[in-house]
Amino acid sequence: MKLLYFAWLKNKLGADSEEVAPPEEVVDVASLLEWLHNQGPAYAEALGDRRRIRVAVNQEYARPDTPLSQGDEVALFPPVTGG
Amino acid sequence: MKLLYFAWLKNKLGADSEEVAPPEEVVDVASLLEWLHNQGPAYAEALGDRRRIRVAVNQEYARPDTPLSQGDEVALFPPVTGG
Amino acid sequence: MSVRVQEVDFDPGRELDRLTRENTGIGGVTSFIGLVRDMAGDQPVSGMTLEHYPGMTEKMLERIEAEAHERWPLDASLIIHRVGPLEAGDRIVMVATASAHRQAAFESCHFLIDWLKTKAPFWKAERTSEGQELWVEARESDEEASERWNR
Amino acid sequence: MSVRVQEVDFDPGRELDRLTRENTGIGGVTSFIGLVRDMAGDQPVSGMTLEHYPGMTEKMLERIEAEAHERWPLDASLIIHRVGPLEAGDRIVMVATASAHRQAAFESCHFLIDWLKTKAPFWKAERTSEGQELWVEARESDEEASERWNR
Repeated sequence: MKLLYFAWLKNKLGADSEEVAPPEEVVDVASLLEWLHNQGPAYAEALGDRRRIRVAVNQEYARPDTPLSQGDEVALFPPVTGG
Repeated sequence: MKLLYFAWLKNKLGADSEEVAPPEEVVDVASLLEWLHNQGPAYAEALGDRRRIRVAVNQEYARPDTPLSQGDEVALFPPVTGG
Repeated sequence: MSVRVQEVDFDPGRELDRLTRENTGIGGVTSFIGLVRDMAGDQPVSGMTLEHYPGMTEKMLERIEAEAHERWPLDASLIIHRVGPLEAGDRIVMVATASAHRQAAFESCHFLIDWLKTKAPFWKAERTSEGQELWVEARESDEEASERWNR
Repeated sequence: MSVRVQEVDFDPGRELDRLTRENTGIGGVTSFIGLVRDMAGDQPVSGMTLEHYPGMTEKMLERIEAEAHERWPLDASLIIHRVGPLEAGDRIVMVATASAHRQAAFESCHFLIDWLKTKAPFWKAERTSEGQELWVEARESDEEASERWNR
């Protein structure tokens, strides 16, 4: 599974993307964030406030119950501020 | 008193302006239109439907009771259609 | 603030540049450009002639522009209206407003063109394909669009 | 319909010309141009960097544009959004819509920028006068402006 990070999530996690292989219990967006949150202090801090995080799966906005597959591209980012 | 005509009023009256010297009873816009209406068939036709006429006195929109003086510039025109 | 009534065409890009130049407090510019359509209802139109009331036109446009500045926090604004003979596709009018805030820019620009259409003394005569010139009748929808800004 | 995401600047006059060229059925064009302001709240800002999500950005912009064409009778539309480093006063974004009717042009243009601001994956980092880059927080007023089009 490919993870992409944007804006301050990228800064806090020190990377703009990474390949991860989450365990079987990661079946949707909520469980992915839960698992990621436990991958170290940087993740714990960056993902501490779930309300500040938006998620897109395969370039579509996703909800906590959006299901995930191994080949998915999952992007984590703060609320957008373009325009 | 100087009268100005615009758009189809100008066409129907065959002039874009004229100098007139209305009688004493012409004291406001309503009485001017009443008097003009009786100045011949072209006036009668052009001014027949008062709802189609707008009036400006000295370049300000006027109402039927707007008072008139001899030196005024009075413009008669249909509702505007710019933009 | 700037109001112009002219026979010649104008350059929208240049006007937009001039409006915002040297003011980096401006966050957004909304503009509207009106063009001569080739149809009036279901009748083909080859062009039109725009008549106006010199003197009163400028006065009314300046007043409408001043009203927009009273109602919204604007950094700059512009009204250009052409007069004389125009062809289908030609620019007739441009209004633009610049503000720190986009909502103010949108509303004030919309206000300018709505009020201009019912208050500025311009009259359009459309040319039919046979070369006849017909004076355009004012539309009630324009009056309604203008009225809503009085609320 | 046209969507572009680019680092280089654009020419608003040229874009407006291209939007309406060879379509004399268009009666009006509304456009909005967003500029980099020199202040963020009460803090001076020297410029900003715009990050985006390549691929998803274009997809979302195209969807927003298609939605505008569903809702209003539009003849043409345009969304250009810049990315990368920008200075105060620089153009960030341009949206424009052309229609036979001005009300449709105004509403759809306003809709485009409101939805873009809350749905298209762009992020601004403002540069302070000391050269520090700070990520801009999303504003609730933008969310509200976007929500009203859901009514």
